[in-house]
Order: sequence, then C-alpha cells, then structure tokens
Amino acid sequence: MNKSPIRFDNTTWPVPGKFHGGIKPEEYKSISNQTEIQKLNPPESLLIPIRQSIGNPGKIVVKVGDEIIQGQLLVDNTDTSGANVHAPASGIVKQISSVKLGHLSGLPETSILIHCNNHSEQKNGDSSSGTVTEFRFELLDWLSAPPEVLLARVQQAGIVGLGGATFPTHIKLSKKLDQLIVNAMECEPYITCDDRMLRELAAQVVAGAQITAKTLNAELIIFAIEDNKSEAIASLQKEILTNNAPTKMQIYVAPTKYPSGGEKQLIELIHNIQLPHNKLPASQGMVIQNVATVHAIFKAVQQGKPLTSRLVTVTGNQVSRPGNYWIPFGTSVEFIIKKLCINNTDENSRSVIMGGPLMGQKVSNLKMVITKKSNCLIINDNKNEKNWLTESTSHQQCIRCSECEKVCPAQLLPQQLYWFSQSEQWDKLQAQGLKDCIECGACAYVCPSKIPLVHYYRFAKSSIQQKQLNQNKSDKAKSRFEFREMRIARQKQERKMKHQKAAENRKMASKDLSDDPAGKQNAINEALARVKQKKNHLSNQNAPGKEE
Amino acid sequence: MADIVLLLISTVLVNNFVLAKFLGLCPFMGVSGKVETATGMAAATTFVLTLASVASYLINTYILTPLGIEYLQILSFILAIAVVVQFTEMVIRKSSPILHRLLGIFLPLITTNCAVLGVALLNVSQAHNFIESIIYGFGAAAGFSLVLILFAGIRERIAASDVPAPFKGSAIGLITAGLMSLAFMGFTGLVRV
Amino acid sequence: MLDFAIATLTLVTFAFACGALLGYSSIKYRVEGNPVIDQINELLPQTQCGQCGYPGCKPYAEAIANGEKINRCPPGGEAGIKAIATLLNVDVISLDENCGEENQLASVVVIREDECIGCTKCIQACPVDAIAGAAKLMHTVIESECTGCDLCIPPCPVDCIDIKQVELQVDNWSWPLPMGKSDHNIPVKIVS
Amino acid sequence: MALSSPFFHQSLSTQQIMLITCLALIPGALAQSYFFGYGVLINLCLCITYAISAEALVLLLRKRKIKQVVSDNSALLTGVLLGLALPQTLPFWMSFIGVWFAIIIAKQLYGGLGLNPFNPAMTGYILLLISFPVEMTAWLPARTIASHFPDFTETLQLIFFEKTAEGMTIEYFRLITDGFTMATPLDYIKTEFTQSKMRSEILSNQYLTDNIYAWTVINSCYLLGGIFLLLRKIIRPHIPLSVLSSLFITSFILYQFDSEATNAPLFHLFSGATMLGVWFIATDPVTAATTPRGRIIYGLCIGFLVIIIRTYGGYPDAIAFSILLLNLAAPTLDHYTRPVIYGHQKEEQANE
Amino acid sequence: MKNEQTQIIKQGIWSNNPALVQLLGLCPLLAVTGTLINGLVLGLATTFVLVGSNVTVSVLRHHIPQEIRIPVFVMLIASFVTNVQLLMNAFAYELYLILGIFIPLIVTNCVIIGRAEVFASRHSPLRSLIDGVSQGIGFTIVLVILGGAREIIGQGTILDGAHLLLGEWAKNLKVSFYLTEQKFLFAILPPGAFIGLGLLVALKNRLTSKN
Amino acid sequence: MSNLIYELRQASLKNGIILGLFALVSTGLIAAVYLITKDKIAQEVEASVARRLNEIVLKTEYDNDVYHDCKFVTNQDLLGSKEPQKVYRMRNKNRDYAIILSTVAPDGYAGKIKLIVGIYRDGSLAGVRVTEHKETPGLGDKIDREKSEWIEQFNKRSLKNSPAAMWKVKKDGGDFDALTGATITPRAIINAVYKALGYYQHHTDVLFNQDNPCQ
Ligand SMILES: Cc1cc2nc3c(=O)[nH]c(=O)nc-3n(C[C@H](O)[C@H](O)[C@H](O)COP(=O)(O)O)c2cc1C
Ligand SMILES: Cc1cc2nc3c(=O)[nH]c(=O)nc-3n(C[C@H](O)[C@H](O)[C@H](O)COP(=O)(O)O)c2cc1C
Ligand SMILES: Cc1cc2nc3c(=O)[nH]c(=O)nc-3n(C[C@H](O)[C@H](O)[C@H](O)COP(=O)(O)O)c2cc1C
Ligand SMILES: Cc1cc2nc3c(=O)[nH]c(=O)nc-3n(C[C@H](O)[C@H](O)[C@H](O)CO)c2cc1C
Ligand code: SF4
Ligand code: SF4
Ligand code: SF4
Ligand code: SF4
Ligand code: FES
Repeated sequence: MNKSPIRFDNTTWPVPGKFHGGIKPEEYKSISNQTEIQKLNPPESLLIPIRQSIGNPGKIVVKVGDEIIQGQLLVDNTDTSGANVHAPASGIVKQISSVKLGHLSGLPETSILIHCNNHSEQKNGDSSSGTVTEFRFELLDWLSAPPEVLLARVQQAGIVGLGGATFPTHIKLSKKLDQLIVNAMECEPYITCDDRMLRELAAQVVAGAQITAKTLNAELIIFAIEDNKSEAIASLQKEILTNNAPTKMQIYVAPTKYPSGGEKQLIELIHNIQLPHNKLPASQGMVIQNVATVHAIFKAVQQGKPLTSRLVTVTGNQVSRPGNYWIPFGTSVEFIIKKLCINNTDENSRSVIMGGPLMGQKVSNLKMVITKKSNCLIINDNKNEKNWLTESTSHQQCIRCSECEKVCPAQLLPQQLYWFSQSEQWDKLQAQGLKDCIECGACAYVCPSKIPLVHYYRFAKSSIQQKQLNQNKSDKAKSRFEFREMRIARQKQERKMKHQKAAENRKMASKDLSDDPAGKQNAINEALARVKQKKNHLSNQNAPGKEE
Repeated sequence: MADIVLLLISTVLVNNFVLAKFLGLCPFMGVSGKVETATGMAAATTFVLTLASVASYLINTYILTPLGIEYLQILSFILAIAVVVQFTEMVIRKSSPILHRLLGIFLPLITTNCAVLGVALLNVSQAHNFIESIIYGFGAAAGFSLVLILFAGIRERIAASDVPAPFKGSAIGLITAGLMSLAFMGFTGLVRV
Repeated sequence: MLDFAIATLTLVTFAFACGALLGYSSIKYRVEGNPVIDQINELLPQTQCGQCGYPGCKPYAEAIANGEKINRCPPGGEAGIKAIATLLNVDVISLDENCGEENQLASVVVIREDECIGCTKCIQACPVDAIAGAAKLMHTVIESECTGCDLCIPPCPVDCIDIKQVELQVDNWSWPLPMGKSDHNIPVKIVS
Repeated sequence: MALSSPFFHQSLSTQQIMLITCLALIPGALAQSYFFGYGVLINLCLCITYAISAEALVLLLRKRKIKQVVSDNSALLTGVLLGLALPQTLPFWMSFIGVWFAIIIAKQLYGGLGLNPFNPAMTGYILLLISFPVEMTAWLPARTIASHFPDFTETLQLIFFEKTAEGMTIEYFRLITDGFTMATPLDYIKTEFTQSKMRSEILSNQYLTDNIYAWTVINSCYLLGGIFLLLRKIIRPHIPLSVLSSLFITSFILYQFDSEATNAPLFHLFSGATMLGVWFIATDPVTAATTPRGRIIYGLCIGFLVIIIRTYGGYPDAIAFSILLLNLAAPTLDHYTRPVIYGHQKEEQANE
Repeated sequence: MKNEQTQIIKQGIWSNNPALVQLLGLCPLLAVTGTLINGLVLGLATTFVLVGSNVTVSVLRHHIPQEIRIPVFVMLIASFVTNVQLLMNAFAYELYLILGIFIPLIVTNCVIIGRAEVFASRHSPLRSLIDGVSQGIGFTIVLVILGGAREIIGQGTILDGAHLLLGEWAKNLKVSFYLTEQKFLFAILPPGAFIGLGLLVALKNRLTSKN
Repeated sequence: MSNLIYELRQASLKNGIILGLFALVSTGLIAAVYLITKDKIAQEVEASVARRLNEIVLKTEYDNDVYHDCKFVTNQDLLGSKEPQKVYRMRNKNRDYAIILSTVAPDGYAGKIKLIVGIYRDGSLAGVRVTEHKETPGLGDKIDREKSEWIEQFNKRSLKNSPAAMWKVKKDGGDFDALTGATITPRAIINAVYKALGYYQHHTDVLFNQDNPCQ
C-alpha cells in the first residue's frame, strides 16, 4: 500500500488516551479496499427476517400476495423497541413463515419472502433514476427542520446501528447530548466498508453527521479513525475544511490496534476516561455512531430513502472480485458467492464468515441473508491459512499463561472467566465481571491452547440469563402459590364462621323446638354430616393439602 | 522479645499444627471447600484457640497444680473449652446474626478440634508461662488459619478440575495436603530450639 | 482421701458453674425462627408439584432443614441439588429416582377447550392459580403462569389436558458449552 | 455445532511454547555437562524417558488420547527440568521414583497439563531430597578441581550399579585434588559457617573459588536462556525480575548486618539453582500466580524465602522449597489481586 | 432386626468408615501410624473409648438437656480417656511414651464425639454398642493398614515394637524386608502420611464404585 | 418479666446440677482409677528410667537404688544449657562406680541434641545415648542407637586415652568417624561429650558426693 503520511492540523489530532490490552492482528484490508464501491443488484427473491435489530419483532403490515414497491414498510415497529423494516426491492410477497436462516441455534426465524419483479430491469439503472417503482419519504431541509422531525425520520427509516450492534438509532438519538462521535475505526483486520465510504462519500457522511448532530443538539462532532486509513483521513479533512457546516468537526487518529472501535475503548482513546461500568456513553454527554449509520441518516433525510441496503465488504481468498458492494437486505450468501466468487471451491475447506474474523459469525447455512448487521462477508479457503480456526481445531487445557489477561481491553482475567464458565460457577463469574466482557475475542486470538474462550463466555452469559429468567418465573410462582394458600385459608375461615353462625341460628331455632328433642338432634346431625362431607371433599381436592 | 518472635515463627511455620504436628486435621479437611467458609473457620478458631490457651493456663496454674490434681487435666480443660465454645456461639447468635452466619456453624466443630485441646496440653507439657501460652495459642491458630485458607484456595481450583474419578473429593484433598506439607518441610530448621 | 474430696468438689463446683452459665444463656440468648428454611425455599424451583412427597416447595424446604435428603426435587434437578448442597455445606448426591426424573425441557399444559366440561376440578388442583374459568364454562390455562407441574391432569374427568413442551425459540435459546474440542475434555453436558 | 468467533488465531501454540522453553535450556545444560560430566546428559535422557512413559501410562489407564496429549511436550519439559536438577550420578531408580511421582501424583492426578497446583518437577525433586538426602546432596566437584573425574562408562556404572567396575563409589569421585570431599559451594560455605569460620577465611580456599566459578558460568548460561525466553515473549518479566530483585535486596540487607557470616548478594544470584529456578521454574505458568500484581508478589516472596531458607533453614534447596511454598499461595494471591475491571472503581469491585 | 445390625456393622467397617469416608479422627490416624503396632494400639484405645462413650451417651440420652449436650459428652469421653491414659501408663508405659499426646487427644477425636452426636444420642444402647464396636474396628483397620504400609515402605520392617504391646517374646515377630542404607523416608514423614491416606481413600472409592 | 427470671433461674439450676452430677461421676471414676494405678505408674516410670540407664551401665554392675540416687547440676559452658541437668549415680557395695550425666549439644544441625553420658569412676566413658534430637531423618538421625551403631564409638574412651586433638571427626583430623553426608551433627556430639568429660574431671567429687535428692 502506498500510504501517504497523515497530516495533523487544527482539525486533526492523534488521540490522547490509550486503552489496556488489545492486539495487532495481521491486516488483510488491502484485499478489498483497492476497488471502488460497486452495487450488487437484488436476486430473484429476497428473504427478509422481520427482526433485524435489538428489540422486539414488530408488526408485519403486509400479507402474502401483496404487491409491494421498493422502500415500502414491511414491519412496523413504531410502538415497540425495535426498528422498522422496509422492502429492499419491488415485487410480490410470496410467503411469511419461519425459515432456518442460519441462526447459530439452527432455529427458524420469521421472515418475509419477496419475489422481485424488476430485478432484471434494474441491472443498468441507478435506483435513483426515478421510476415509480420506489417509495420515498418527503425530502427534508435539515438545516431548518426541528430535531423532533429529524428524529422521527430516523425512526421511520428503520435506521439501526450499522456498526454491528443493530441498536435502534432513534433511541440513541432521543437525548440532548453535547458530542457526536463518529466511529470510523474499523479495527477488524478484513473490513473496509467504512474506509471506502469515507474515501468516496465523505461529503455525504459529513452531511449525515451534521444532521445527526442537529438532532442531538450536539456542539461537536468527532471522527475517530485508525492511522492505517490515511486516504480516508485525507478525504475527510478536505471535506471538513471545505464544508461550512454549523457544527464543529474534529478528527482523532488512533494507532491501529484492535479493538479500538469498541465503544468503551473509543471513549478511553479520545477522552482518556473510562466509561463507568454501569453507564452508557450518554451519561458522559456523548453518543457514538458508526460511519454507515450517519450515512444512512443522510440518505433518509436528504434523499428520503429508508434503510434497505448497506455497504458490505466482500473479501477473502475465494472472492474473485473483492471489494465493497451495496447489497440489499435479504440477499442470500449463496447468491453473493455465485456472483462474486471463484467457482468450484472445495466446500469442505471453505469457511464463510459474516462480519469480521474476530467478532463475526460463522455462516453454517448458505441460505443466510444479508441484514442490517452484516458489514462484511469473508469467503476463505482454509487450506493454506494455518491461522484460521475451524471446527476441527482441538483445544488444550489452559496453561494459565496470562497472555489473555495481557490483551483483554476490559481488563478482565479471561482465564478465570474460562475456568468458571467451563465449571459453571455463575456466582464467581459475576464477581469476575463476566458482564463487562465485550466479546471482542482478543483473548482467544492469543491463547496458545486455542481455547474458544469467547464461546465459553457466551455460553455462560446466556446460561446466567436463562437462570435469571427461571428465577423470576419461580419467584412469581412462589408468590402465586402463597397467595393461593392464603386464599384457601381465608375461605376456610369464612366457611367456619358461616357454619358457626348457622349453628348459632339453629341453636336459637332449637330453643323453639325444645319440645322436640329428636328433631333437634336430627338437625344437628344433618348439619354435622354436611360439614364433614364438605371437608372431605375439600381435602380430597387439595390432596396433598397443606391444611392437615 | 526475640524469643517471642521465634516462638511465633516456630508455631506458625516450622511446627505448623496441621502440617507438621497433625492437629486439627478434621476441620482442615472438612471446611476447606470454599475460601469464604475457610476464612470464617479460621477466624473462629483463632478466637477460641487463644482463649482456650489462656483458660487452660489459668485452670492449670490456679486450680490443678495447687491442689495436686493434674490427672484431671483433660477433664477440666475439655470442659472449659466446650463451655467457652458453646457460650460464644450462643452470644454471637443472639448479638450478631451476621457474624453468626459467618462463624456460627463452625463454632461447635471447634470443640472437637484436636488443635484446641492440643494447645492446652502442649502448653502444660512445655511449661509455657502466661505470655508464652498466649503466643503459643495464637501462633497455633494463625498457622492453622494460614494453611486452611491457602488450602481452600487450592481446593476451589481442584474442585473444577478433571481429577480421576476415584480421587475426586477427599482423596485428592489429602494428597494436596501431603504436597503442602512437603512444601512446608522447607521451613525445617528455620528456628532452632 | 481428703485430697480426692477436694478434687471432686472443685471439679463439681466448676462444672456446676459452667452448666449454670450455659443454662442461663440458653434462655437469655434464645433466638426464634429458622432463616435456613427461607434460604432453602429460595433455591427450590417453586413448581409446587409435590413430587418430593411434600405438599409444595416450602414444606419440603422445612423438611430439608429438619434433615430430609436434599435430592427429592426433580424439577430442581442436579443444579438445584448442587445449590442446596452448597448452602448447607453437605455433599452433592444424585437425584432420588423414586421422586421422578429431571425434565430437561420446560413444559406447560393446555386444555383442549372444546372438550372441557367446566367441572373446575383442575382449577382446584392448580397450586399457582394458573387456570382461569368458572363452573360449567370452558377453562383455559394462563400459559405464562403455568409451572408445568401437571397436577391438574389426573383430576380432569374427560382427559382434556395436554402437556406441551415450551418451544425453543431464538429468544430463549442459550449457547451450548463448547465440547469435543479438548482431549482432556472436562466431562460436559449439553445444555438445551 | 456452530463455531463461535474469533476465527482467527495468531500466536505460538502450547506445544511450541514448551519446546522453545526446552531449547532455551540447552546452553545451561551444556555448561552443566561441561563442568559435571556425562551424568547430566544421562540423567536428562533417563528423566525424559521416565516422564513420557509415566504420562503415557496414566493416559492409557484413563483411556485418553495418548499421542495427542503427550505431544504437548509438557511432560518432556518436566523431565528435562528435573533431570537438570538432580545430582549427576543419582542411582537410576531414584530418578525414576522422582519423575513418576512428579508426573503421576503431582500432575496427572489433578487432571494433567494446566490443572496441577504444584510444580511437578519441584515436587518430584523435593520428594527425592527428603527421602534420600545423602544421595541427593552428593554433587560431584567441578571437572576443574576433581581429583578423579568419572568418564562415561564410570558414570553409567555409578548410575546403574552405584559403583564402578573397580568398586569405587560416589564418595571416591567426590574427592577433590587434595583429598577432601567437596559439596556444592552453597552447602560448603553453610557448613563452614556453622564452624564459625569467617567468610573471608572460607573464600580463601582456591578449590572453593574454582567451584564457584563453575557454578557462575552455569548460572550465566541459564540466564542467557531466560533472556531468550523473555525476548521470545514466552515468559513475562514480572516473575523473574521480582524474584531477582527481592533476592538481591534481602541478601543485601542481611549482608550489611553481618558480612562475615552471610553470603554476598551476587554470590546468591549466581550459585545453586538460582538462574534455573528464576527463569524456568518460578515462571512455570501453570503453577504461578496469574494476575500482574499477584505475579510480582509471588516473585518477591520467592526471593525473600530463598534467602531466608538458604541462610537459616535446614534443607539446602531453597529454590525448590520457596517455589512450592508460593505455588501453595498462588490461588489465594490470584483471588486477592484481581485487576480493576474497565470502568470499575477499586472499592466497589471488592464489595462484589 | 438382625439385618439392621449387620447393616450397622457394615457401615462402620466399610460403607461409612470413619476414617476413609467420614474423614474423621485424622489427627491420630496420620500422626501415629509410623508403625503397625502404634496404629493398632491407638486403634484399640480409641475403640474402647468409643464403645464406652457410645453406650453411656445412649443410656443417658433422654436425660441430657440440649444446651449442655456437648459439655456432657466431652466430659464423659474425657473421663474414659483419662482412665485409658492412666491404665496405659500403668501397664504399657513405653508405648504410652511413643503415642504421647495422642492418647489424651482421643477426647477430641472427632469420630467419638461424632458418633455420640449422630448415632448414640438417637439410638438404643444395644445398637450404639454395635455401632461403637464396628466404627472402632473400622477405624482400627485403617490405622493398622496405614501403619503397616508406612512401616514397610519407610522403614523396611513390619511389626516393629510388638514387644511393647505383647511382651519381650514378641521381639521375634519383627520382620525386616530390606536392609539397604536408603530407606524411603518419605513414607514416614508427614507428607507421606497424607498421601498414603489419600491413596487409601482412592482405593476405597475405586472398590466401591466397581460394585 | 418475672416469668423470664424464673425461667432463667430454673434453667441455670437444672443445667448446673446436671453438669455437676456428671462431673461428680466422672471425677469419681477417674479418681478411683487413679488411686488404683498410682503406685503401678510410679513403678513403671522408675523402671523405664532404669532401662534407659541400664543400656549404658549394666544392671549387674551396681547395687544401689539408682533411681533415687540423683541430683541436679548446672553448667552452661560444659553442659550446654542453662537448665539444671540430672545426674544419676551408680554405686557398687557403697563404692562410687559410675555416673550417668545428661547434657546438651547445643549446636546440632537442627537445634539442640540431648544426650546422656555414662562415665565410670575412672573417667572413661561407659556409653553415650541420644535422648532427644531433631536432626535430619536419614542423615543426622543415625546418631540414634536404633538407627546405627555410630554412637558406640565413644565406649571406653577417656580424656586420658584420647588426647584433645583426637576429639574431632576424621575429616577435621580427629579420631572419630563422621556420618555419611553429615558432619555437623557428629561434631556437635563429640564436642558435647568431650565437654561433659571435662566437667566430670573437675567436679568428680561433687558429682558423687553431695546429696540433694531429685525424685
Ligand atoms: C440494554 C441496552 C440499552 C441501551 N440503552 C441505550 C439508551 O437508552 N440510549 C442510548 O443512547 N444507547 C443505548 N444503548 C446503546 C449502547 O450505548 C450502544 O450504542 C450499543 O449497545 C452498541 O454498542 P457497541 O457495539 O459497543 O456494541 C443501549 C444498549 C443496550 C444493550
Ligand atoms: C470489540 C468491538 C469492536 C468494534 N469495532 C467497531 C468498529 O471498528 N467500527 C464501528 O463502527 N463499530 C465498532 N464496534 C461497535 C461500536 O462499539 C458501537 O457499537 C458502534 O460504533 C455504535 O455505532 P452504531 O450504533 O452506529 O453502530 C465495535 C464493538 C466492539 C465490541
Ligand atoms: C537435606 C539435608 C539435611 C541435612 N541434615 C544434616 C544433619 O542432620 N546433620 C548434619 O550434620 N548435616 C546435615 N546436612 C548437612 C550437609 O550434609 C552438610 O553438607 C554436611 O554436614 C557436610 O558434611 P560432609 O563434610 O560430610 O559433606 C544436611 C544437608 C541436607 C541437604
Ligand atoms: C516458562 C515455562 C516454565 C515451566 N516450568 C516448569 C517447571 O518448573 N516444572 C515443570 O514441571 N514444568 C514446567 N513447565 C511445563 C508445564 O507448564 C508443566 O509441566 C505444567 O506444570 C504441567 O501441568 C514450564 C513451562 C513453561 C512454558
Ligand atoms: S472477549 Fe472478553 S475477556 Fe476476551 S479479551 Fe475481549 S473483553 Fe476480554
Ligand atoms: S491465553 Fe489461553 S492458555 Fe493462556 S491463560 Fe489465557 S486461556 Fe489460559
Ligand atoms: S418436587 Fe415439586 S413441590 Fe417439591 S420442591 Fe420440587 S418443585 Fe417444589
Ligand atoms: S395449569 Fe396445571 S400444570 Fe400448570 S401450574 Fe396449574 S396445575 Fe400445574
Ligand atoms: S481427630 Fe479430628 S481434628 Fe483431630
């Protein structure tokens, strides 16, 4: 790579802080960052999972057989904590069902199958070329629009964090905060989509950041970027100098070290403070958004486009045309491989990963589709890559070498976490700070015994969560049980009172019948028998009852 | 002063009650599963052991010896110990439930801890004076506590290890104690008395 | 002989004093209640199914505090036994098979509503009031409250209550323990 | 089953780490065999064989995959370290007992690599020391001062039959040129101190200084190996540096009090098993403390105990004992020296 | 009834052996098992006290208030032990010197107080007697095995010191196995005691799990 | 309130009496056994000491009641300890025959070594035995007669037949064998015995004559 040196000036500074640990994995960015951004047209059919963000799945607002146009709302999430989902292309809703989409569990997820009717037409047309086949929001003048309107647009457009966490962006932007940090670190060794976006679309990104800042009422926008992306930095600098936007902008350049893009690490790099463990960045008056997220905001406001596609890095040694592509959501991995990869790869040694190699997810089912969280697709042949871990890599016992402790950015003791995870000691894990683990994978990357440490943490985290759920459930059952006990006791008491009263009444009555001793005796006997029967009845029903 | 320090080092490390003198082993093996419980036991033992040391010294010097009834030593010592322990337990249970949760369950166990009676008897047989008795009792307890807590630390780790089935539990515990005592042999000769 | 008299007397006095002290403090420092029961009860799953042989979890907790074995609760399973063993500082023992088997998958019941005759028998059997309905009317199980104890099944005169496994979904899926990768592998269970 | 991220790995494997550690021992082993003869190499071979066979045996009994586990090289390293620590002509069956105890009791009973709380090599060593104190302290004098240095066959005979074909026992070979037996310098000087001799007087013995020279060279070679490990990032500096500094400081203080009846700091650093212990044994990752602060405390305590035991203790092998004693404390040290987690305050974490 | 008694006996000797399963009475178990004879003598003394205390506690079990239960138990035990001590002083003085402090420490031998608490205070005198005898025998057997093993390995002899128990003629019972200079000292030192018992426990576990 | 006080008093009294009763029985039992065994124990102790002594000086060689013919002497320099040391005297037909002197070698490898040294009237050694030591098992502990015969080297030696220079291990130019791998222990013992002989030489009369009974 021909790196031009980074020019530091009054918009651009090296970061003042540094974080504990971190790793410097070998870089493979040049595979994909040499070519310009391209577009991948939608396949014949798209499969859209209805949930593409953290939060509840929303309400499906289309029916099977509906004809839909690109950008039309498919899933409405206005009232819930999730995010809207829109149609990435025009076509017909063919099916709404649970499909195995390659979730790690192998379990199916509810999805909408769309047959695109104009996929062939679009081959040479730009999506903005103005046929009626596309739904758009009305354009907003962001400079004059009030923040609430902008926020509503972000929500309507279904924008979520595109950095990977898919947290609904409108929730993050709904507070008034001083500072917007645009996260362009892109520390994963293969991914280049943010890099390319900044090189080519810096003006749009800056505009998006300005809009976001306006929404927040922020006074400062900080672009945080690693020093291995000098061209992106240069293009950003140029844009900042020429753009006379209302909100002040700065660039902070960090040394290349994984995971500088992690939220907490980023804050430590830029502000030299640690985010308190139970606080969000908002508590420090800042919000962090990925480059792609602010770009999506730009498109929603300036072009009126809902979020229906994203820039995805397609890379790896099996890709014949590696690079960054705009890919509509719902496009299957299979399709991408067919389009972009060398044919006849040996399937057995091929590994396909969605996301980066350090935080991504294995694609075990090629039906898996691109969603809002998919920023990268790696298609590799492992034959000659000895550094890749596969299912067949066997792990050894931890030798307590502490390499993992050295690199853990959360300053945890990964070997202890591992130890307590494999022995299922949940209390100990909580004391060791399992929940502070950001699952960055740095520890597993360096572990000489090749222990899949993060997998153990995920196992432990979800077990703890499950246990918590069970606990809640049993607490509820307990209180209901106790309530019932109380109720039964009370009813019994009431009944007793009633009988007593009845008996007294009878006593009164019997005074009148005193001349008929046999009749009185009969009445008493009758009453006693009734009570007894009831009692038996009750205790039979409640067996094994607690009363006895 | 130097003598006292030497006596302390000697009882804590060189002649460690558990690892060299074989006293107090049952609680050592029994309550070393978790560091927290071990710490509680250590505190309770330290308290009782020091007190027992003092009490037995007083009984011996002011009751048994003047009356010439040393042969009642065992009886009177153990009675005093049992009462001290029982009384402490009741008082703690009432006055501080929290402390009782920490120490309570261990207190009854201490009566049957050989180390306690051992300290009393050894004090007499080694003709310790009052101060020495206290130091000896405290040192013995400190030595006990030290190895108990360290042992608990190791056992917590072993508990989750891949120990061969027949060795799981107390067998590996005993072997670990053996290796500890091997390590403690390094203190041999540190204090020459 | 006098020696012995004195010796005996001294010891007896001493013992008397000790006894008196303990007797006194046993009253003076008496504490009521037994917090252990609550702690044990916390650890029981509150399914209230009675498989332990006691009418509910709390009575079983009381029984444990009084020396009952800790391995009688099938819904709590191995994990529950382990937790109680840790609390009471006793050895872990395996589940008593006579009480039942640990059911790995959670279940609830559903009433086939068209067959229900509204006899209210199941309502009275349910320990957590998870069945709604009135006499002669169709009954329904409130799924979120059902603990899956199955106590309502035997009383139903028309056998219209079915057991339904709680379906595994992406939401309640949890990561399994990695396995088969190590040769020293710690024996692992698959958690489902 | 799904494989979870990360999918990328880049560092030495455990096998390689063990192997490189073995390689780093080569200069020291060569120096040692230069001064003390073939016995060193024979012992190494024996111990390695014993170690691997013991490991294989246990795995066989436990029905584990033998080949894969043995190839992690940790048994090899245990064998090598124990082999280097034994006197050159120790009867073969004694080293057998030591190594098998080390591998079977101290390591495999706990589940094997990574799970043993005590350093196997040192456990085996101390077992031998307390069981066979005479043989275990029968070090030969360095080649340079020996009056009869055993050749290869004599060494073999000593190891396997405890005497040579001519009927000479180890005692014969321990004689130095003017007819005295010579213990290791540490031993020798300690014995002389008990005779109330002055340090200067003791050190005026030419044979002793020659012997000390031999030990200094050996220690320097181990130091080189250790630095190599440090540079290869196999070990981290916390433990060795803290052991060395506390060793130095403690002996320096004692030396200031009584320079005639205690050894000089530099002498401590370069005699006995100091460098071997500091760089290769105290750093055993499995049995040492793992937190950064824990490791420093671990090292400081080892250094302190080494000097105390060397100066006042009964057994001579302070390094082995100190390391075992601190192995004992390692889990507790780890427990109390947890680093502060990102975003937490010190106090609040302690309360959790 | 018969069945129950055999059950108690089996428990004491094997399935609930005080030393191997309950891990009680460890102090004397490890401290005095340098030789077989030492182990045997201490085992017998302990059994004697155990039986005595079990029976007494069982007889008196309804008359002892809860609060002073422990003091009463230890006092009963202490008087048994003192008597054993006095008797040993009188009739086996040399042996007494060897066993030293561990005779008085029988008082705090956890097996004895443990049985008093767990068994004797809840069962009839006859059963308590059987329990005492079988637990005592179980304990003694372990003492003898451990003592024997340590003696053979560490010292190369067996039945050394039998004359202290049985009189001068028994000197001939001593058997020496190997006479080299190098004895395996480890076995008679404290670490050997622990590890020896550890191995015994493991052996027991192994045998039990096989059935 | 008064109810509580009553209860308190009641409980104290009851428990006190029960415990007192038990104490009475226990003490009585012990006292009885003590009475029965008292004399026998005294005899045993005596016999045991005598056995020790007779290892050094045969029982047939003297005729006095050696157990009661003893005294204490103190000499830190020569007897190695500031504690009083016991001396038993053996006499034959009222003629002084031998003494058995306890002494301490303060500079053993692992601390003090306690010895008893038998010296005939003429100043030659009847024998030496170690009574208490902490020397290393397998090395220094060979001084114990049970472990090796090393200690027999002293028999028959005296200051006269072995000049001062001989009272050293061979390695130091003296006349005594050392133990394999351990010279510190032998040095300490040889030194102590030598000094004890010196003490005997200077205090012979005092040792045999003055009486201050010790049992
Ligand atoms: C449970 C949860 C609640 C959150 N609540 C808020 C919030 O109220 N406001 C906000 O701005 N961000 C909120 N966030 C977003 C986080 O600050 C963060 O941006 C998001 O988790 C992505 O973080 P990144 O990947 O480090 O993974 C929340 C995140 C989580 C997981
Ligand atoms: C270990 C780790 C590394 C991350 N690296 C990056 C990164 O390089 N770029 C990025 O934009 N977000 C990265 N993130 C996600 C951010 O923490 C954060 O979620 C995101 O910047 C929030 O922006 P968004 O809501 O717009 O996605 C990373 C998160 C983690 C846990
Ligand atoms: C483990 C060990 C224990 C020792 N124990 C003793 C001992 O009990 N008595 C003794 O004199 N020397 C003992 N030594 C001291 C050494 O053997 C010392 O080098 C020896 O006394 C010198 O004697 P030498 O000149 O015969 O080699 C011991 C040494 C070691 C290593
Ligand atoms: C730097 C380093 C030092 C080691 N030191 C020892 C050692 O002193 N003794 C030993 O038995 N194994 C040592 N090992 C090997 C391995 O960690 C040891 O066998 C484990 O204790 C077995 O679980 C060492 C390994 C490394 C990497
Ligand atoms: S995955 Fe968790 S434990 Fe591992 S390095 Fe990252 S934060 Fe630390
Ligand atoms: S890096 Fe791996 S082997 Fe090393 S301490 Fe961490 S988990 Fe254990
Ligand atoms: S078996 Fe059923 S009733 Fe008994 S404790 Fe368990 S859940 Fe509760
Ligand atoms: S509905 Fe039936 S299974 Fe569910 S909790 Fe109630 S009784 Fe139990
Ligand atoms: S016998 Fe149990 S503590 Fe000593």
